[in-house]
Amino acid sequence: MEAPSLELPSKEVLLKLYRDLLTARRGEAEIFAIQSKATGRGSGHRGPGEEAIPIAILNNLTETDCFHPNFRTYFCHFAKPGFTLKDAIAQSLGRRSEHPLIFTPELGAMGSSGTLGEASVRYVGAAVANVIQKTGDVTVFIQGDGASNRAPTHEAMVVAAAWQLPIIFVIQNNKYGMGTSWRKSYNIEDLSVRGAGYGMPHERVDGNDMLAMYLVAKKHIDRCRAGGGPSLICADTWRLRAHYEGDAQIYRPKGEGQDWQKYDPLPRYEKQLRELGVLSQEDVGRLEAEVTEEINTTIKEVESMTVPSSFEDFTASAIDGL
Amino acid sequence: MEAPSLELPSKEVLLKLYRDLLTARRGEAEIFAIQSKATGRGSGHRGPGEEAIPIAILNNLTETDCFHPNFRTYFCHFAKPGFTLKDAIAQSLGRRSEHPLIFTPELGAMGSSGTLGEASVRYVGAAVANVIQKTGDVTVFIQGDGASNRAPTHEAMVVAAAWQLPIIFVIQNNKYGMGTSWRKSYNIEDLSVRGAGYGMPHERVDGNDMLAMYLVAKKHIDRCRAGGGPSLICADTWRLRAHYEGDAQIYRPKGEGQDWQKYDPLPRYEKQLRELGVLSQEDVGRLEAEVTEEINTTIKEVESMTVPSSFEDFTASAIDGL
Amino acid sequence: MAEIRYIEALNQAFREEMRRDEKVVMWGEDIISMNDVHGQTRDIYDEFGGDRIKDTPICEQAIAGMTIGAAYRGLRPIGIYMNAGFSLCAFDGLFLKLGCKSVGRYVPGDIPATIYGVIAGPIGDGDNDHGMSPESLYAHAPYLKIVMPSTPYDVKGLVKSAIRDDNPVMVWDHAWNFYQGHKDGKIERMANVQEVPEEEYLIPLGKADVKREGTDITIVTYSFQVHNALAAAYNLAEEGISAEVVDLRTIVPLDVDAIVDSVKKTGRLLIVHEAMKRAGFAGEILFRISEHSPDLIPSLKSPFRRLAGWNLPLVNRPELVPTMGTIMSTVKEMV
Amino acid sequence: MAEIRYIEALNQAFREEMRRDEKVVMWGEDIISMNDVHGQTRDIYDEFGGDRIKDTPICEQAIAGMTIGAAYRGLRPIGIYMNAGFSLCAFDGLFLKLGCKSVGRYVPGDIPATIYGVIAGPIGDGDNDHGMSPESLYAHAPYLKIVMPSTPYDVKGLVKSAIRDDNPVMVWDHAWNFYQGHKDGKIERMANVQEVPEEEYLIPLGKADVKREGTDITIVTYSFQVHNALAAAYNLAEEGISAEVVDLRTIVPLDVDAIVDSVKKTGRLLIVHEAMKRAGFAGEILFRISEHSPDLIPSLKSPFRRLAGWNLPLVNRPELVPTMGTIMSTVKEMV
Ligand SMILES: Cc1ncc(C[n+]2csc(CCOP(=O)(O)OP(=O)(O)O)c2C)c(N)n1
Ligand SMILES: Cc1ncc(C[n+]2csc(CCOP(=O)(O)OP(=O)(O)O)c2C)c(N)n1
Ligand SMILES: [Mg+2]
Ligand SMILES: [Mg+2]
Repeated sequence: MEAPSLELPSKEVLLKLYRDLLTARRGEAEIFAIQSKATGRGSGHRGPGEEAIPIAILNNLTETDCFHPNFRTYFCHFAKPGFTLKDAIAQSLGRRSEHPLIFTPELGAMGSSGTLGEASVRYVGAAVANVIQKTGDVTVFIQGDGASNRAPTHEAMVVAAAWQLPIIFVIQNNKYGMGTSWRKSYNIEDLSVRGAGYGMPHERVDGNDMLAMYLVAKKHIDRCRAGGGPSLICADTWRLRAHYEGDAQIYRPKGEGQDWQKYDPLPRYEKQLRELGVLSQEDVGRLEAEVTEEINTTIKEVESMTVPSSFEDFTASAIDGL
Repeated sequence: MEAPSLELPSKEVLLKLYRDLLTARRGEAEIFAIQSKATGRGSGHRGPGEEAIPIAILNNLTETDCFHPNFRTYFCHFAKPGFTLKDAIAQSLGRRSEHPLIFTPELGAMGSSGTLGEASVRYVGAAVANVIQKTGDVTVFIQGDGASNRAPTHEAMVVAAAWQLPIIFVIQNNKYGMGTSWRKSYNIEDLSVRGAGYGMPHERVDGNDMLAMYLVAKKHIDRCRAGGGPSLICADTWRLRAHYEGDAQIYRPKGEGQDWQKYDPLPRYEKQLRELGVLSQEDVGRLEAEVTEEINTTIKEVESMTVPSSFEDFTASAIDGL
Repeated sequence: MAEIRYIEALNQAFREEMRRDEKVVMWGEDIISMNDVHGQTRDIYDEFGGDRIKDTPICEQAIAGMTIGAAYRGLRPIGIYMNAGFSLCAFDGLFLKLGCKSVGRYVPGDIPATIYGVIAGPIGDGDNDHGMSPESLYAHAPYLKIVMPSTPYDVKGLVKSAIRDDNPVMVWDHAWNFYQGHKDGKIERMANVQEVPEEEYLIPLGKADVKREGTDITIVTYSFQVHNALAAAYNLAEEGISAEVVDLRTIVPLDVDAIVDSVKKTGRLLIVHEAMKRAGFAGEILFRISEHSPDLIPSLKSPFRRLAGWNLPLVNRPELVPTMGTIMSTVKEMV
Repeated sequence: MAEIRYIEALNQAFREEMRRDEKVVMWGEDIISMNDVHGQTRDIYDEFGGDRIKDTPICEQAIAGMTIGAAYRGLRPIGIYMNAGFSLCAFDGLFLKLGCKSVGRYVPGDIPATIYGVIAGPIGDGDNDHGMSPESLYAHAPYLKIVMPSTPYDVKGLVKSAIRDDNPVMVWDHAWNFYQGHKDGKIERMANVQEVPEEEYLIPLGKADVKREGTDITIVTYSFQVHNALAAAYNLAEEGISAEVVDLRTIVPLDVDAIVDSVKKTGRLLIVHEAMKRAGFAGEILFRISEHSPDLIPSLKSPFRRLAGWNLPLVNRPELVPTMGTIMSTVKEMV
């Protein structure tokens, strides 16, 4: 892995990254708790430990840039300029905010895909539209290591490279696709090398190192925005939890990856900031309190929104009747 | 491009390669002439100038190895051990020989695909079957540079690499996919680099240099047969003719690639062999005569075969009636 | 009014819409370099330049995805498939994403995307991938309007409407329309020419057109089979059988009213399509008639029938799809 | 005879065939590591080892292609899709290559390949890609036999026949069968259990099964909807309506004789399927009845009807597919 450039971001940015990371971690946990209570069982695909990747990227984007998160760290999408924590919580709790995370094209969110990988070619389409309409926006498309093996990813990169589109592909490499480990899926560790096959700049980065991730993201996004064309980043991380909550993880050797707790980006980044003298013990306490307060207030606000009964709109959308 | 190992093949092999190349060149031209006369128009996708790639590979394969040619140099398939010139001519003239080139699985021919690229995953399946059944056979899958951009190619390589299958992928890079040139399709010249992204050995070779092509093919096939897993070869060549005969080539800058005539593998290899002292002027004349004679005799033989009216078999194959 | 060929009318439709709205763009394989093989996209690059028309690498899935994504981001793109069958390489994108529009759990807003592709039919060097008619597959998706024209006038008016539609529309165009058509009881080369108004016109999606009136039997069909049906009807008339030919023009939405009106008049129904018979679109037409007018089917003078592509891959044998001859003989069995 | 659950019967089918013939192999995503999510492939790795069962990377197109290619090269492979809808990512391979078997211009010999996948239905976190029923699409291909079981006894006998078949067979299995079934007029959790013979048995592909006899109306259905139909029939009986439930079990080949026999007896026909209505398989059933017995449809006591998934993406709303309730109310309108 190439060492990232050492130009440190401003203190303001450093703290914003920390606050976003904290919000993502606490917010997602809170939402999960609410959902489990509601359904009587924990479910869902959780991504604690992987949030630094989207958070670092999102802090380099503008309101009109396009962005696709990996489904596992979907909640982090709140950090996209233009979106708010309320949007993320509303999405999670089945309410409809002004800007649904899942689909607000003017803020660069054009949906995901139930079939992994397919969205890649759609975001390439967004990048083409951005070029033709000279919006100056860049697109960042994140997906998992597993999804990156799917066919559409290839065509997405072929076209992006051939047309030198302003799009950055990111592989959030947590080493697992459901129960299938990287050992069964690749004969290579650094998936970013795939970029070379398209003539794209490519880079591997420790996705659990917030600062490194931020600097690498910034470098690629700046380059892309300046007209430098597409690139591929492989951000290494680790799936701390099961594929979905409740999955017994029979496929994981006992104790595998226990030590990854120590690479958890939250305490790690906190330590880094304290060493840099940017964050004090008091700041940490204050920010915890602030973030918790914001999450709780927002959840209350969202819970008071009515559950949209858009089923009528939905059925009305049929062509030629139901 | 890496210089191929300098270990020369035996004189016998050198001459066999020459004879096959000559047979491919003359045979395909003869078939084309017959077809044009029959239909009143020249048509078909012709591949003179690209034959060294399949010929070099086929001379490294056994009867039971699996092989998929690029459609453009389909005729060269006669050089696969187990198949004969008669099979290739019968296939071209709509007769059915004992071993149809297009589909004789026991000789490793499992069809092509009207949709480019799809066959790649099928030949991976053949490679899996060869492993499970411990046949020891290798599989060589050739397709064009254009087809290599199609989605299935990616999944084929992902699985081949993950499972370390005995399969070699070859890109017959003639720089064009129909009317679309490499300038519009890639941001890279050496397509073999794509292999690196799967952790596969990969190599670029001058596909119009018969000797180099043979040595590179041999190296990879030997390696693969010895259990070394998959690899990717990009063999550079040039489409001397139009995409299909009759296509006006409005997409090609006038005079583009005229100089490629001088890389034509046939005269080039001939010269090489003469310099090596393996082939004399008289040999050339004799071989021309022999090959022409063989082609003409075989054509006559094939033309006397009845055109199969397998339409009844075909309609009988429907499930639940027509 | 000038008499023009089908391919010319289609080319005019593309160009007029691109002039009218700079958001209209198109991409596909060899649509610049080889004018999309048949000449559909001739001169578009020269007039509009490389921002508006693009040759893609051989990437059918990217063509689908880009068309959807660019539509979301404000363009009005046309994704072009050299052959309709190749679109099956992008079936996930086209059927599940464009056709079902379920982005997560929400139904998004409009998608002004057009998908265009050519059905080659059982041609010389055809095989199923190149030749097949895919409409019965796509009609199964909730949100895909499907246009299948037969004449120069229709293709121009329909394609313009397709491009302007704010929802996904597929145009599956039969290559045989480009080169031949019905004339005086025969299918003749270069016969599919027509006078087409110089002033702009649109044909609404979902309106069938009675291409020939008759009283004894209704032949419901679309795409190139309209020509076979017209040729059959022409010759049947000489034998005293009066066949009405209803050209659906779009199969989704389906103009059930027009079909029912015709069948009520003639009392007999034959549905003809080139797509393979099993699970083909004929079944949908029949159910829709019955759901519209439950008493009509039991009252028919003879049982309804369908004539469709055989349940076989489309190799190079013209008898695999309906012809003037098989339409005629089927009608004679029914009347 | 032991009473076993559906998933157990399915697992037995796989294991018995793998024991019987060492050429039987299977691959799919997480079929070892997660027992194919529902437990279908439990213990297979332990018994047969890594040559006979393989976890693939997330490569749906490779699953299709490998299944075809390995079948050509002498194995009898089963390609497994975690969700039936994911198979649409490999539609070119499955529909055009496996389903049309046109390799160049020749029709090759037999392909002993089985494709298996799970329909999730309109479940909790379902969306169309996971939930959809794909059979109406694949039925349009010439060479795909399609199996859609409903009970433990059937799934075991049918899957064993599918694996032994020398031609391609698709098994689209409904996940709801794994967890619930009809019992005494209700759909109950864990009710889809049955006594299954210990000795080997096969169920031929193409034979329907009358799951309940009746005299007033024939409900033709398959897959999980059989349970809804049985529950409806049970309750209708209490209201004096006698409904016959014909479980097709395979839709290709279609047992037209069985359908016609039943409809002749009852004089009424309702076709029920979960797949979306437009261009859904019901149309094919209707045409096949008519082609078999042209006089039957006009003689029905009330017009034939269909009840199918709405023409909408399958979001998390159970009313999007037929239920016991909608079957009952439709029958009551018809009788
Ligand atoms: C085409 C397709 N195949 C399979 C699945 C089922 N599936 C959902 S998530 C998942 C694993 C994805 O792994 P990865 O992309 O690495 O993301 P991660 O879960 O590790 O964040 C799979 C196989 C799917 N949704 N779509
Ligand atoms: C999926 C698909 N897309 C497009 C085509 C049409 N087509 C046939 S040959 C060809 C060009 C192939 O180029 P390449 O693979 O480089 O082979 P070459 O012709 O150069 O030998 C194209 C686009 C096709 N057959 N299948
Ligand atoms: Mg992963
Ligand atoms: Mg080429």
